[in-house]
Amino acid sequence: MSETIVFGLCAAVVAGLGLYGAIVNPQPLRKILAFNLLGSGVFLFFGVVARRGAAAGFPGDPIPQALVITGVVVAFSATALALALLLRYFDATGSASLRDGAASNAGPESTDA
Amino acid sequence: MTIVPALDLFVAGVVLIVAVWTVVARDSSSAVVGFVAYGLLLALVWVRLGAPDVALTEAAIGSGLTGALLIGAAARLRAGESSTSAEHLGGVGRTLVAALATIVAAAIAVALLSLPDPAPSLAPEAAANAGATGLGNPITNVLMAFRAMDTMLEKFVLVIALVGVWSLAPDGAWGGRPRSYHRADPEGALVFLARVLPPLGVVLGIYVLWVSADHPGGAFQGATILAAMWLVVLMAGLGDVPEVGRQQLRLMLVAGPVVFLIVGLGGLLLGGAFLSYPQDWAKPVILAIEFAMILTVAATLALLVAGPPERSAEP
Amino acid sequence: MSGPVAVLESAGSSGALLVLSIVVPVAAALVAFVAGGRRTAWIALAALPVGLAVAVAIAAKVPQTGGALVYLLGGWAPPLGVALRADGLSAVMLVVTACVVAAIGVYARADFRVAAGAAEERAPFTFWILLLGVWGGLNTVFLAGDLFTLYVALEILTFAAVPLVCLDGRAETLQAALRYLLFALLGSVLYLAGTTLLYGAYGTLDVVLLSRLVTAEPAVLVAGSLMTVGLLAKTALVPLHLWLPPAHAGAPPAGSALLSALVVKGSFFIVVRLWFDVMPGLQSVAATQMLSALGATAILLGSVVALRQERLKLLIAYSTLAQIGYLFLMFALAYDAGAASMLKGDALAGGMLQAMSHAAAKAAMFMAAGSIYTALGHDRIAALAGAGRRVPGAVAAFALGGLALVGLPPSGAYLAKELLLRSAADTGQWWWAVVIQAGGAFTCAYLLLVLARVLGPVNRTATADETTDETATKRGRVGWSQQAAALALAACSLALGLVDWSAWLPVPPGTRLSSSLVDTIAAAVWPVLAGGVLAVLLGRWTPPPRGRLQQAAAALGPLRRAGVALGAGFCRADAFLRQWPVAGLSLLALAIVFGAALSARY
Amino acid sequence: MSAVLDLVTIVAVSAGVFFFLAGTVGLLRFPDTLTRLHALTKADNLGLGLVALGLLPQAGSLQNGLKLVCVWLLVLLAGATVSQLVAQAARREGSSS
Repeated sequence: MSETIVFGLCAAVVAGLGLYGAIVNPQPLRKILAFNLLGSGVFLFFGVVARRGAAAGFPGDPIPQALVITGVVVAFSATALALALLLRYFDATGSASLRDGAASNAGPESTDA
Repeated sequence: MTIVPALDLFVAGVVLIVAVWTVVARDSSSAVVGFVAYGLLLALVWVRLGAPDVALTEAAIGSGLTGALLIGAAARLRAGESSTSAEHLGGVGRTLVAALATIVAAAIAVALLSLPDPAPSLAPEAAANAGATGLGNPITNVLMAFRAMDTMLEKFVLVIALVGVWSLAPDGAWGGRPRSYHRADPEGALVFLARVLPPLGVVLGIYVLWVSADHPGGAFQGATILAAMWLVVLMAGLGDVPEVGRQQLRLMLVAGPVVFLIVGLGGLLLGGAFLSYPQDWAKPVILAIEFAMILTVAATLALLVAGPPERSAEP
Repeated sequence: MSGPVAVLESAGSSGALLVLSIVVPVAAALVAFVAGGRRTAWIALAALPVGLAVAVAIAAKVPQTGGALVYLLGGWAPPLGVALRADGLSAVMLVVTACVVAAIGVYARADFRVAAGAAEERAPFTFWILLLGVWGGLNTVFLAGDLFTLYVALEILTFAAVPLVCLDGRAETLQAALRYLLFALLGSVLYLAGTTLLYGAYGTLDVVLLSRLVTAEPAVLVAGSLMTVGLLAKTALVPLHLWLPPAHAGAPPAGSALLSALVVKGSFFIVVRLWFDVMPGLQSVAATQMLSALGATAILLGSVVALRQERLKLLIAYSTLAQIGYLFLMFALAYDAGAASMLKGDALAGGMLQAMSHAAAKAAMFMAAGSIYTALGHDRIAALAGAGRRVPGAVAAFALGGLALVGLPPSGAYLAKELLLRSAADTGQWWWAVVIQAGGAFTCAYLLLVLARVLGPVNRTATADETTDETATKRGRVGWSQQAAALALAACSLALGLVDWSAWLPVPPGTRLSSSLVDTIAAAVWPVLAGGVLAVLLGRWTPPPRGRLQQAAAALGPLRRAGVALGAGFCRADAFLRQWPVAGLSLLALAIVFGAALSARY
Repeated sequence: MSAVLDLVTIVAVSAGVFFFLAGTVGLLRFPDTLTRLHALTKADNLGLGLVALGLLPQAGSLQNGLKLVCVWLLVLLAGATVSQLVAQAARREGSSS
């Protein structure tokens, strides 16, 4: 069962890296990449949990393994939607910056006394 | 036996190095290439974790199709990358994020290591009920029987995501085709590949579906191969992406979930439960659903990669 | 919903209603997708009454079961299979959702109609399918008894909600949608990480089975904090709200109504499931007080920033921020320190009632704001005068929805406030009573600020501005059906307090408007007065040019300046918190602090 | 007999790994795209071929052996095509700048 410890730790580090990248990287593309990294780390948790539950002649518990397959497809849909949004935004503005454009919310208080 | 943990450690180490690279690499294209490599290495990890079905999925979707999407996006965004200067975080901020992310990762690691031993598992129950479907692959059993609802809803997720992607089209292009790939050199290597590979790929994709009854494989993995074949043909300029307004295309895109729903409601009407299968017909019914699903999933995945319609329907 | 029988057996044929409630919107979306053209809208509109009928039927059945309606999908019992369950909370949320979706459908018919000659248009086609998608996702959230099915439902909800933000394709809405999607994805991955740990610890993801198994182990504490924080990010509780104001304000009116009224309730509902059903005995004083403190912060920040907005839609979006905070006050009140457990009682009932009345009222207000925008060609609050004459129905809907939100009798929010106050008194937590009352006053403040403009005299200078304003060029006509839809929802929200909820919510029978006439009048008057003071001190308004009021304004000078400075400070704080890295840091920090608070129970 | 087959496997796979290593070193160390491709093809064609050859005796059945050969052939096809495309892209980029 040593592989569950090795890959469990590996998965935790990958998830941490994904979190770091998603927060720190300024480009949206890199955030999407980091989200995929984070997601794959979480899927590995499922893999580790499944492996620990190996029984009845199966190399792993099939329930979490099936959940991962569903999860991978959902994560792919998320990536596709996010990239389509990003590309459309880039085409519209020529910039891929996510800085909040609605700065006027906190703008000058000109109408006040 | 000591060689096996050493191998695990080596694989884990390489996975981590490539993962770090995808986060810290200076330019996005390198990071994306790193991510594709990472996905392939991850497939190895999945094999080591006794999950060949997931390994196939990870390699095909997590690395292959996601990689294709990301590479395409990185290439189109390259022009704007240098001008991106938004929401940068200073050194102190980075250190703080790193510290907090480390704490979260450490907490998760502790939680994973503290899980009970022997681990709770549904494997015995899954094995005991495998006879109900007549399928030998436990994962196909979970996806198509025990947790069929999740699988059906996931098809719906794909449709909704595709509608979302299409919603980003310019108004004038509605009903038209997604971005056309420029015509490749007809004598070129890509066109050659696009002529040779798809027949093989289609056979392989259906094979992967067919064996999934008893062996690793499945509708998703097979569908991904089919989608990839279609994308190769499209990229070589040998075919055109269909117009999103086409009724046949739309039928294909919902065939999977619709057949799933019909079978599910049929189960309900025949006195069983929603998404239950008739006792003796379980295997053929499940294979029928999977066949509808492979078409739907393949078309949806390929169109998700192709993006929103950008040209109007008229040539 | 306890007892093995309720978990393992389907409740006969009526359980199939639960399946229908998910299948109707999903199937309608698929059929509408294939049909295309003008048929898309018709199929969606035809599905609305069917879904509403199913929801009502479920709500009628649930009290007879004595617990929950249960349906085992495919005949497979948990833990191997997945069960659908409808308890009282699910039932009321199903009905409210169906009502709001139906009203939004009626309202959107005019905005998302395919032009006579055209075959199919982008915005109508996608809107109707996404509307059904949101609905299907929400129904699954309310019914699924399995944490992973809930994850898939959450993702359906997110993927259907995000494109609604940028249906018009403007650059700023695209940006808002992208920020929304990316942050929501972070939230769902954290939620998923928690489900893994729970499965690893107990070998099941079924809500009821888990509730019998969970004990305070490291894996469960980590799972609990990750899942909670992930869901909070999707609910946009301050300080995780970076995506909400631009997304909710930028969407088309029908989309805003859907997002603000319903979509955020999906993840909120899962938080409730998690804290009250999955791990009620695992919470601590520290964790519940912290969650409610975040809610209080949200009320304060959202309300003050709402008072500073120039545009109506942004004001309503910030009001949503404040109202989301209100929903989280119940957690501290529902925690019984003696039993060391979350109790399903007055506080939970109050919180859910608040969620329901906010859903109806907020949808009405966004729809009304959309009509006002169409009628005037803009939504600048300073130049809203005259809207009352052009779209009286919409203005009435806005006012009634606002009054319902404030919690004037007999609105649902009033009853909710009573229940929350009662539970604050019972548990001796007077500070939450203060927050609850202040929340009502703040709501009243921004309502008064808007109504004063709408009903006030037409400001000549503002009108002159308006003609030069490019946005004002496109004035449109608003049909009566749009105003009627908004008005009907607002009226529903106002009438929610008249219902005896004891069949569905954990309150003693006969709980409805209980107070005497004097109390009722007092309850109506004082938030209005306090709100007026707050509006004068903190609001964005120009002193009247002449007359006696000017002297009053001058006398208020120093106080007013302090209020303006305070408001500006809050706006800066809000802008700071809404930066991506800051929100990300908050996310991580909250996860850690929640973990610590959950484990610091002994 | 099996000892001989195992020896064949060990020798062929080791040789394959050597070519992979050499190809990877070249990929990392060579100065430009074309020379890197040059290095990579060694790994793809020869390295993988040797690994597949080495694994053939271990395949157990004719079917599995055929699958191994198919894998090798498909990688050859894909590798050759992609190398072509990368080289074309490199040439286009080189001439444009």
